[in-house]
Amino acid sequence: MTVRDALNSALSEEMARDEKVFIMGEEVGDYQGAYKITKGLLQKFGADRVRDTPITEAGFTGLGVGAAFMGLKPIVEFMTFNFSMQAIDHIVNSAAKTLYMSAGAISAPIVFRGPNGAAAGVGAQHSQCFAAWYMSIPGLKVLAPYDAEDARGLMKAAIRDPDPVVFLENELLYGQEFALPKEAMDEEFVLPIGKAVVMKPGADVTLVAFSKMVGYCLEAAEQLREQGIDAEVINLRSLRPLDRGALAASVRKTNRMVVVEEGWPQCGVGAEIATVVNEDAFDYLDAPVERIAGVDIPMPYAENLEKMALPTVEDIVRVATRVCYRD
Amino acid sequence: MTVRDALNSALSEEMARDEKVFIMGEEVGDYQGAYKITKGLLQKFGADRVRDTPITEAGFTGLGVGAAFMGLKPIVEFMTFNFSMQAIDHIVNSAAKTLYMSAGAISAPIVFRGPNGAAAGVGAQHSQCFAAWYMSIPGLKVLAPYDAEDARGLMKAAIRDPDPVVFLENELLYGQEFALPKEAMDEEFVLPIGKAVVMKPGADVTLVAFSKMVGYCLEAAEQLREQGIDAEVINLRSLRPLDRGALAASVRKTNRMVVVEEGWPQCGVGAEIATVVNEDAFDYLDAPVERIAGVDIPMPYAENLEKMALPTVEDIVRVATRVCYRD
Amino acid sequence: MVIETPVPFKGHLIVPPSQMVETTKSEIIDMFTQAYMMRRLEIAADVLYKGKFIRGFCHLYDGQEAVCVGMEAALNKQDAVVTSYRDHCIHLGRGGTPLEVMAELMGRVDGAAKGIGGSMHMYRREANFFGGNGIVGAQTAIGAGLGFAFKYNKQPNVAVTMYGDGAANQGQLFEALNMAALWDLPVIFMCENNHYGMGTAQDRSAKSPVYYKRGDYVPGLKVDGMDALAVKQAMKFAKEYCVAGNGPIVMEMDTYRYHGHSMSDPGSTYRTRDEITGIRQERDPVERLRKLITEHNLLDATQIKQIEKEQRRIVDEAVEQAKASPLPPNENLTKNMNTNLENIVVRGVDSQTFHALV
Amino acid sequence: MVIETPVPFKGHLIVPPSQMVETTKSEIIDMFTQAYMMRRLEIAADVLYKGKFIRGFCHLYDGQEAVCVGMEAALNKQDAVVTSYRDHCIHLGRGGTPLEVMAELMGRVDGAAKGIGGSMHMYRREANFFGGNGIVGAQTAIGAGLGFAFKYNKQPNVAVTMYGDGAANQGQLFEALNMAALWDLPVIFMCENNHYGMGTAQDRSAKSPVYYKRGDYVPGLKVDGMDALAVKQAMKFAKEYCVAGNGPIVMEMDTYRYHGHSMSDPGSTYRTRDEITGIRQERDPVERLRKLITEHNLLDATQIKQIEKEQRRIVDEAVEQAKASPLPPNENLTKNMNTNLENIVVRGVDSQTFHALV
Ligand SMILES: Cc1ncc(C[n+]2csc(CCOP(=O)(O)OP(=O)(O)O)c2C)c(N)n1
Ligand SMILES: Cc1ncc(C[n+]2csc(CCOP(=O)(O)OP(=O)(O)O)c2C)c(N)n1
Ligand SMILES: [Mg+2]
Ligand SMILES: [Mg+2]
Repeated sequence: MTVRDALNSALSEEMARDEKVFIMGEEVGDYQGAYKITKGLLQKFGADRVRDTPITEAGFTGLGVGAAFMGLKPIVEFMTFNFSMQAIDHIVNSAAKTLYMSAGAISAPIVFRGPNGAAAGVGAQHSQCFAAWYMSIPGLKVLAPYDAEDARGLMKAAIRDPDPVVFLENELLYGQEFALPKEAMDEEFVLPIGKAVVMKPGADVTLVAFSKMVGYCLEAAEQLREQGIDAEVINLRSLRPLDRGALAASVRKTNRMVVVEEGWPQCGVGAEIATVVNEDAFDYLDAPVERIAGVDIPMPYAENLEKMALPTVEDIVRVATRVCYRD
Repeated sequence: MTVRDALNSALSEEMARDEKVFIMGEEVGDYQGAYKITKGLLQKFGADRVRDTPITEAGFTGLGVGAAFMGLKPIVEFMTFNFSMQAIDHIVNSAAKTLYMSAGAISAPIVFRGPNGAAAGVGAQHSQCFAAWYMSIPGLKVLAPYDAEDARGLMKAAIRDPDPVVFLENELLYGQEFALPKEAMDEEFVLPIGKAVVMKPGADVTLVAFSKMVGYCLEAAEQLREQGIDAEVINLRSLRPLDRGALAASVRKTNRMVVVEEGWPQCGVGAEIATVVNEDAFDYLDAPVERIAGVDIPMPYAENLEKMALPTVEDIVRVATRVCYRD
Repeated sequence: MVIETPVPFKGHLIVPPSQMVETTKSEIIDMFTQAYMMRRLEIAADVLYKGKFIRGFCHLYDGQEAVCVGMEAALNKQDAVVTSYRDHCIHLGRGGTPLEVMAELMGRVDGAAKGIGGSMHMYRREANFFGGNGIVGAQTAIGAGLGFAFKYNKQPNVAVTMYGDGAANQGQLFEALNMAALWDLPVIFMCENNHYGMGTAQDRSAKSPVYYKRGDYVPGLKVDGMDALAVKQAMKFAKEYCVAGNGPIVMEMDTYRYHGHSMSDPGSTYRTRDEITGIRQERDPVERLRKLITEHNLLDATQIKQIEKEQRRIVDEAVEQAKASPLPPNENLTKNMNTNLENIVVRGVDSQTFHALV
Repeated sequence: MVIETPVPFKGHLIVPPSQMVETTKSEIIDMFTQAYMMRRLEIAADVLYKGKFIRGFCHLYDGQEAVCVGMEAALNKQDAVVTSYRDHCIHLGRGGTPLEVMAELMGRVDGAAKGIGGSMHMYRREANFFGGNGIVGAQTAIGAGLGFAFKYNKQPNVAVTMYGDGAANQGQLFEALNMAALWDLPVIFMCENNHYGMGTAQDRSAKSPVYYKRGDYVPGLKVDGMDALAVKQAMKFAKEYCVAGNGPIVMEMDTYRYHGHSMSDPGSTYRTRDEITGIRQERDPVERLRKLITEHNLLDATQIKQIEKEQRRIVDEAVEQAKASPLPPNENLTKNMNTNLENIVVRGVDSQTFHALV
């Protein structure tokens, strides 16, 4: 099943399950979604529950939060998360903080979703990763699926969760096929929020990633195996809450860690993970936690530079080899 | 001299020096600034150069960037940086990225300034620290003054710099008096962007901070001295570019570091600094870099809880003692 | 009884309601009682602030009471309201108590938000009051969402989003208006025009400070916001209009704030004392209601005094109770971080401090 | 010579200019030549995209050429222009070359932004062209700033900010309009109404798709955006209006895009083929100019063919040159990070990789 179909089926099942769930955003209805994630939903659930919006992110995000305050369960699609910057005040100040500020009186069960991070050939304004920004905000939950199983299980978790959830997809994964375990097809298949998953156990070094970079880490692990390095691969799935336990447990075993993300390095996801692992398992570290990140520049358009600007499988292999002192 | 007067005099001198410099924002003119940072400027420079704006942050920030593209040197005041979220797309996508995207053709010499972070008794929506978010953005420069010397020297640097600068002030420091070295009174007194300063040398542990927390670190260093711990205090001044050299040099000497900020921990300034120090000087670390940060919650209003939500001098002393294995 | 409101309504793309307002003796007395109490409450807040019992921001509503009182006379508590940081009296209007307001201002556990929210963040979920919002303009989009939910749930109610003249320039208002109009949402966009946004007079922040027309293609109504009966009449009209499925409406309430913007603003540098005094003398909303009572012989002087005394007592008592109310317990620091606390751990200030969740 | 534009202008709070447009033979021929070239360029881009020479987004302008050509006939290169991602032809209009456009589309070093910007980000600083902007609506506030600078510098020029019908609902447009109007900034807010924002027809995204009136209190003009002469007349009028210190003006250009929104959109699911064909047949801006030439006997058929051939040759040559243009050198990865590079170091993908700055 593709990630696209996994997301689409999860949306469809959850809308069928709960009448309070509706989806809104630019082109989600008639056009079937700019990336076709909402394909067929308008036909199934009608225009009241699949709402095409004007191009007014601040407005429709605030509107979604207001609807959530009233007990509806909106799913707000950002055509890409780059445009969530228009609306970020509502995500942070209206959605994330209100439960706390109101001493528990007003909750905002809302999902903000859409493709996040680098795509291909879309230039500097359309390639930003917002994982670190959102995971810094208390009150939010932040999820980032990698494969079809994640996509289904986390999307269902996000929709059912009573708190505001930022759900970071990846455009380049939408069309990717993944084998789906049978239980993941179940309508009640829900993954836990706040739990990472070990995609491949290993003994020598831990590779940590979320979203598309999980796939790169798995490929890198393959190549490392050929060099006699047994890498463990952790798929974070949830960036907030962060599964510190899983990270510390792994590093206690492997004593080495490489974190990979496509976003910018400064104050990135990698910085946080390197820091929590230092906090939780410093004495087990045989080498500094290495972070691999997008080069610290706006995204260039030219194909050669764009490729250079992002981590590659080779980068992961190279750095992992280095932290294992095999280089 | 107070930080307020330091900022005010720097603004005034730079406006006198360069006719292209103008300031805009809510209440900066007639009202003399919500926090009186722009006091007297309207009278000195007139309404064309001291521009009261409507409450439309996205609009006036975009307008400022457009004016900067044309070669003017706007200073955009956010009444507080909390409201910069309304305009953050222009700061990131219009100001920070355009020089790069345009292959150097279009530059944006603009300063975004205002009080950042926690104030006192203003609740969850008015207490957010944006240091980590902005320092993650390539293309920006991010400065955070602590004392009056910083305020003058960094503000002048920011205005004269040809790049977009985010200038993070602190409301609670505005009224604070600092002795000002004589050279800092000079109209040509400009501090370098990208350089930290050692406020107090020490041998046992490095305390790193920016803005108000520098003062806390200095106080903590006093108290630590009484316990026989000789702390070095680093005032970052510049969050982007970050003075990695100064951090690594200090930790090579002290072998221990505590980073302090009032913002949230996840993907915060502390996470970045802990990570770069691990990257640059892992072998010199005798203990994990400790970060002290605001508690990971929206800011509560009640005085007792607000106090608990933020780092104290005692926290710094306690943690520094711990990393020195003296607890 | 029927009373004629002195100032005619002005309509934009809509025929305004009649100036003849149906009311009752008890409604007028209630309105006076509430408005008087609001006035006393804000004056008490002023005193407490100066006495350092209240910290941070504190935005008082005195001068604008008729808007709240008139609005509530036309709404029920299934209707939804969201407003700005100037929310103390709105909380009362929605059925909150003076103690809730006072204790919140002092950051005490008996406050509307248990001391966590503060002056700008009072809520009353059971009366569909969604706050108190500190971000100028944010409540306009949120308010559209409240109305969206009514429509979605096919509930015959209206959402009111209250914003200032300063807020009326924020872009998201125009975004919200467009969606509300496109989708026929039952939303009243209510501009409380007190003529200043902080120190900025309306015509220095708006090219067109004609707020009831600023919805452009959305009908609008201008109302004397110092006249509670006029506000009631207009709001009744507006609610009927919205609930009938006609979409949103913009209301401009012509009103005034006596105090400065917040406690740090003396409120006298950008306007003349004469201006303030003039309005106090000629348009004060509390006095206006008092005059209605005397003119129509609804109560005699002693009875009015009695009401005033009682309301002062209520406020004074609330102040004392609030002062006696404890600070929130320390463990509330991390309370209500999330609704679903599975796997949630709250980091304290350092790596060894984690807070238990309650 | 004087030519009457067939469609009358519509004014909002302003008396529109005359339909009698002063022009010259050579102006019309130039307009045709440019519009024809733009058309060929976009068709070439379509082919290159399908041939995988261009990647990512690519938003074509064919159908809308008269807007650009007419606008440029009324402006000079001291005037400033900012537009959306649909910027290829605007770059040409500002004096850029077909090679610059083609090479940018292919991410090559001879591109308008040396291959760094891409399809949506072309710039021509020397002609005050500030891009190409990928964020819907952002250019409206930026455009107000360009006008602000003219006023600040007391320069007799105008800034034009071009945005779509979809963008016309973004809140920051209303914020920018208000400031421009308050401060009398010389800004033309030009809505290129091609009737769709991606797959959304104008009346599904706007309650009031009457874009020339959407400035509310700002004067507006509706123009046949398929008629280059009408556009020129209106822009001349608008520039004079703005430069005279009257503040901003809103222009709605009634136009059409033939292609889908971008290359991934077939452009046929939300509108009928008949609609597209009808407009091609009756309102095509290039054909319109050609007809003017023949009707007024400005050139004979061979001469027209000659122009077309020459323009095709220019475009074909640009395509070939662009294909031959190298990718940007690798060291450009970190070029232009900042203007002042003091203390700037660019981190590569890992802790040991730092890039030299150029
Ligand atoms: C987005 C945002 N910008 C700025 C502020 C600071 N601020 C708070 S209230 C205010 C004035 C608002 O005036 P108005 O809307 O007229 O409401 P009033 O205070 O008169 O009730 C300003 C500028 C804010 N809270 N939020
Ligand atoms: C803020 C923002 N939201 C959404 C998008 C995605 N997007 C790009 S173009 C577009 C449609 C714009 O339509 P319109 O303004 O009519 O311009 P046109 O494409 O017709 O020229 C959308 C939704 C974006 N780039 N920026
Ligand atoms: Mg006001
Ligand atoms: Mg369009």
